[in-house]
Amino acid sequence: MSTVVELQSVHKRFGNNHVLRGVSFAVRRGEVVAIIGKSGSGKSTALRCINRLEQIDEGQISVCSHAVHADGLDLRTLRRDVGIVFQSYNLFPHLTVLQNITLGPTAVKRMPAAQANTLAQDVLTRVGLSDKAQAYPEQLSGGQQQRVAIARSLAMQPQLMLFDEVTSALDPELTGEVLKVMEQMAAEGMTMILVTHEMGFARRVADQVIFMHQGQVWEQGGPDILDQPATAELRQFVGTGL
Amino acid sequence: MSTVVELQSVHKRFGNNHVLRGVSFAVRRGEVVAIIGKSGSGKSTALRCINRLEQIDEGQISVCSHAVHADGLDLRTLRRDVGIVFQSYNLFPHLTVLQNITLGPTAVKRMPAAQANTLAQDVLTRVGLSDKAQAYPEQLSGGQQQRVAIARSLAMQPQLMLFDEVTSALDPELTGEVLKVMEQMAAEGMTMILVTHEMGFARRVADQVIFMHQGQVWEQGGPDILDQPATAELRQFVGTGL
Amino acid sequence: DQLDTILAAKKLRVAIDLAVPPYSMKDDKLKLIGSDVETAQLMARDFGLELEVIPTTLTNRVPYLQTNKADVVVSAFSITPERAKVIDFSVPYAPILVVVGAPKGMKIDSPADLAGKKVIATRGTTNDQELTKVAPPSATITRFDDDATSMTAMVSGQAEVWVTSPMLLQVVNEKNPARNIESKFTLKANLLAVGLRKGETRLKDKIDHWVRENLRNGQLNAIYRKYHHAELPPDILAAGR
Amino acid sequence: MSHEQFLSLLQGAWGTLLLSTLTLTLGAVLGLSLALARVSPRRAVRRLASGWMQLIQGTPLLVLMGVCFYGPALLGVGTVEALPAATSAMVIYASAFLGDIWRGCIQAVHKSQWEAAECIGLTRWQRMRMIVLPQALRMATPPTVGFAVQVIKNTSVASLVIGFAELSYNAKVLNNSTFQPFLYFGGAALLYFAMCYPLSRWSRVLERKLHVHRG
Amino acid sequence: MHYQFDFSSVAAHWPLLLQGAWTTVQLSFVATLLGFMLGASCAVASGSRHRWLRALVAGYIEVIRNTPLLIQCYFLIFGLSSVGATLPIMTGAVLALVINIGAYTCEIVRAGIESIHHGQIEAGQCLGLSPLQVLWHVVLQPAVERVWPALTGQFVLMMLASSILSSVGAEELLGVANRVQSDTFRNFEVFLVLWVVYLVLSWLMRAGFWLLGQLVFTRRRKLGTPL
Ligand SMILES: Nc1ncnc2c1ncn2[C@@H]1O[C@H](COP(=O)(O)OP(=O)(O)OP(=O)(O)O)[C@@H](O)[C@H]1O
Ligand SMILES: Nc1ncnc2c1ncn2[C@@H]1O[C@H](COP(=O)(O)OP(=O)(O)OP(=O)(O)O)[C@@H](O)[C@H]1O
Ligand SMILES: [Mg+2]
Ligand SMILES: [Mg+2]
Repeated sequence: MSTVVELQSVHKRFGNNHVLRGVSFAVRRGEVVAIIGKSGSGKSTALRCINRLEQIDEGQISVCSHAVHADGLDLRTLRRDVGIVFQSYNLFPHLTVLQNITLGPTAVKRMPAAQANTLAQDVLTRVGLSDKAQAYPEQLSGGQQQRVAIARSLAMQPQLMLFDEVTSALDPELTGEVLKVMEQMAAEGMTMILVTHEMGFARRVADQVIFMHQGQVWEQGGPDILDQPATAELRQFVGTGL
Repeated sequence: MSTVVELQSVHKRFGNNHVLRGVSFAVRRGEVVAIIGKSGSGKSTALRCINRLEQIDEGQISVCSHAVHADGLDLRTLRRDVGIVFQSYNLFPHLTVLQNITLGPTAVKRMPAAQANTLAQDVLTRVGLSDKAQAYPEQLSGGQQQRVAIARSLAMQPQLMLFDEVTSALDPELTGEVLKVMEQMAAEGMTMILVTHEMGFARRVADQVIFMHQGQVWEQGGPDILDQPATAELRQFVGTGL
Repeated sequence: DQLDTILAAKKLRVAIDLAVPPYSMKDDKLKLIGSDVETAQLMARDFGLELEVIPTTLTNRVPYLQTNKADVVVSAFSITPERAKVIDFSVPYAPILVVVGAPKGMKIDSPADLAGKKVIATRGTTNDQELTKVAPPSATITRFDDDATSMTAMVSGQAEVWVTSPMLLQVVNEKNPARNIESKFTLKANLLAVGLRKGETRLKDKIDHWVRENLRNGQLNAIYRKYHHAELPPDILAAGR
Repeated sequence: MSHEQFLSLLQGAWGTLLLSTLTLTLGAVLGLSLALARVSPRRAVRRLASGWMQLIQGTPLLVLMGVCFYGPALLGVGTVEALPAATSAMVIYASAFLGDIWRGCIQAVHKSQWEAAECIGLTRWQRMRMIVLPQALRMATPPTVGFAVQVIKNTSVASLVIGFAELSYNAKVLNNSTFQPFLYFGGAALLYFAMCYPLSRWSRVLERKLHVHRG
Repeated sequence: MHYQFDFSSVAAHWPLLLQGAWTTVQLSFVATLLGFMLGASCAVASGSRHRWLRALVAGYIEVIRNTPLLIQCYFLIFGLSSVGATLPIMTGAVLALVINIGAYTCEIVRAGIESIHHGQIEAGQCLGLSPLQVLWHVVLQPAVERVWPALTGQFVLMMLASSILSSVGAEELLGVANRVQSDTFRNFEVFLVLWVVYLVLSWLMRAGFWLLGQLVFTRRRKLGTPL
């Protein structure tokens, strides 16, 4: 399997706050990677650096053979290849579900409207929301909104999907809905990096678990590291849940 | 033990939305009752009816021998006996922690300022925040704000405390702080009704668990109903968590 | 009765627009001067009253009388039949000419020649009314709230024809000699009078008497000569006899 | 511009300031009452207040000036001087707008704050006074200061109808006697700017502070 | 004193008043259209990376917001013609209104833009939208929808304030009314008529803005909730 994402000793500072302190890891095609760690350990920042929502200070990142932090990078082609879903959904509130999903294909890929609509219906069906195409985001529950956000990313047919705590704003039942969609995507072979607090889910779907601590990859390995942590920090982190 | 709260086939509609469909239960002095259920099942509404933040359409509620929904009710004496804490804290942002707490005793009970301050220090100590009296809410973490909200209710020396998902805006670590305070209150004999998603906590402190579903009390009993659900709905609800 | 009120108050309230040169204006030291101002001063002095100048605007002269904000109006107030329906006028004390001014090269001898021209006038004055009556439809009339703005429009070249008094045409030439404005023809000769509320016959009689007296003794003529560099015409003086 | 003429402009500016100050203080009192009436529990009071505000907001200030200046005499109540007439027109105008601004701020205080205050047993008036108004006030400062700028500029309308001697009026009188519009109106513009700009600036600084507060 | 109201002579002038009202409507319409475009462009420019552009917009806004409209008209109409660029009065009047309302629109639209959560912009970027596409689809449309009520209020104020333009020669509603006053000396009657006409105009304008809003903002029409 080829490498889709590679971070090499990435450093990132916000002013004096040294948030990423030499982060390196690699993700192969079709792999599902779960990033876990305490609040403030730099998980989101790492994710955001991967599709260049943040600039890095040192190190290198390559994604689908784009040198992400090179000067000449064409940001738009990078973003066609990388989809990202946020905790707060970030759906466009003034557009219907359908318009949210077709916006990318029509405006970026210049897809004809009819084709984009078919595509949108297709991804909506995949996330189990084919009947909500004409609804507006505020008419949907949190779980449904999150699934639309996933559908919106999927419609761009990315090679890599990033998920940043996509379920932490949801109650257990809605969380279940969203996790099911993600599990199915994983089964279909999508390459995924997910920041998550759902240890159970990480155990079940992740091929690789990365535990971040103080801006570093502190421990890394198969999901079994959650059950046999090598470091005291991971042991404590896994222990805090109820 | 005497009955502190009693609901008798309470109905509540928001327009066409029939939210409570004949809810009845009773709470005795010193008891801790946990209400659980899916989003939208009417948990918050039930709680809000108990201290008359909402009017009911049918049925009866009595709290500490007040007929809550009688016309002649003196709302202010009811509210002296009932404290409520919300998910979103709802501290007054323009007042210090101390002022937030003394406002009720001085303005409602006409307590002299010095006495109110002593009382405030006292309740702040109980929630473990005696050093934060002069801080403003925005200077505190979520868990600290939630504990101040509890202290604010305690300072009114209520006979009954209502908690509406007081920990769901908090991360696991902060949740722990708040639950500890609530556990201690339960141990001291406070009558409490709590809407919660924390099954572990419900198991540990609740004397009675009420499972609401579609505006009705669907199942009710000791905490053991969580482990041996009698209905399919509760089984499914308990099963969705990871 | 207005006269009794005035005498009791020992004060004559005269409404004047403070900026209609040369009838009323402020000098460099901000002293109020002008032919109407001196007329009002003379009248108050002769009546043995203190003069209180009530500043007004041209469009507000009639309402000021109607709502009793002033006792009389002495402010370039021409007698017209329309006005005479709602207020009373004294005997006229001075004339005012409405002339059409335009650059030297332009051929304008009659209202018909205004066709297709940009003509301006000050809104609410008799100039405006006369112009509106006679102007051919193809003339574009632009109206401004006061003479100063009309003047600015003339000086800055916004318009080429101005219907106004001869004095103001001179001022345009002083400001901008290149425009070379001259008076083309007289549209109307109006009579200026003191305006007062309808039905105050005793006050009107007293003022009429005062105007006749001062036309006869030459005081009003002196004031007119000082500001307009001309003598009062015979028809006005005839009223004094 | 002679010394006296410059002084006359300054005097006009003083008139403008005087009228603005009167307008804002009296308008604030009336505006607050209107704002409170707009959130009253009584439907009739709310309707009345909102009808009144819409009426005023749909009327040019010029017309209000006319009504206040001539109205009393027409009704046979007696004449009013220029300053009281101008002040009352400006106060009516300002109170409608301030009332609207403040109603918005009162309603922007989150409903949960009302509820929390209700739950500790405060009376309606205590809730308004101790919880809602202090928070609304903080939000209201920037738009209120911003509106003060409008008031200062709009006092110029007072001279158009009433002949109240404020800055534009004095500039116009000077110009009408001397015919040097750019000199006098330019001077007036500078004076207006000198009065308004600090307020605009201040309002903006306040606004920024508020956003920082909200996080 | 008791004044006898008599509207007959004012009524006789109704074609003139109607024509004045029509001029006011036209003035306001053109100024609204152009002023909105100018204001929105300035709002976008004020978020530009170029320092000089931001400074230019800031200067424009401060000068316009802190001086009276009348003086602005004066300088624009007579100032320009003094240096030889003579505009027709009505063109100058419209231009003055546009420049004036543009500054206020800019402030309002900018507030709308600032109210758009940064996450929205990031989401647009992450879809691969170009900066212009993000601006149009993700920022401007919801921003304008959100500040639509404020814009409505501001444009109605502008329509009312356009009465000032009669002083610089525009023959709009107030100017015509002043002429009717000096023809009939029925000042109070004219004032009352004027009041009613302005009320009707501002009501019509609000209705127009509401309708346009319903037409353009589909979400609002369907859900009826503010964004
Ligand atoms: N835009 C920013 N400007 C300044 N500091 C930032 C910014 N974004 C993040 N930080 C800081 O970087 C650190 C790491 O933040 P990050 O969001 O990556 O943590 P996280 O692991 O995702 O935490 P959480 O679980 O709370 O989301 C924190 O200390 C945070 O305060
Ligand atoms: N003020 C209101 N107006 C109209 N409908 C309301 C109102 N408050 C609640 N509802 C409706 O009543 C139903 C029950 O709401 P409630 O908040 O009691 O549920 P809940 O069990 O507390 O859910 P959650 O776990 O999401 O807080 C929901 O369908 C909700 O939409
Ligand atoms: Mg994060
Ligand atoms: Mg709830």
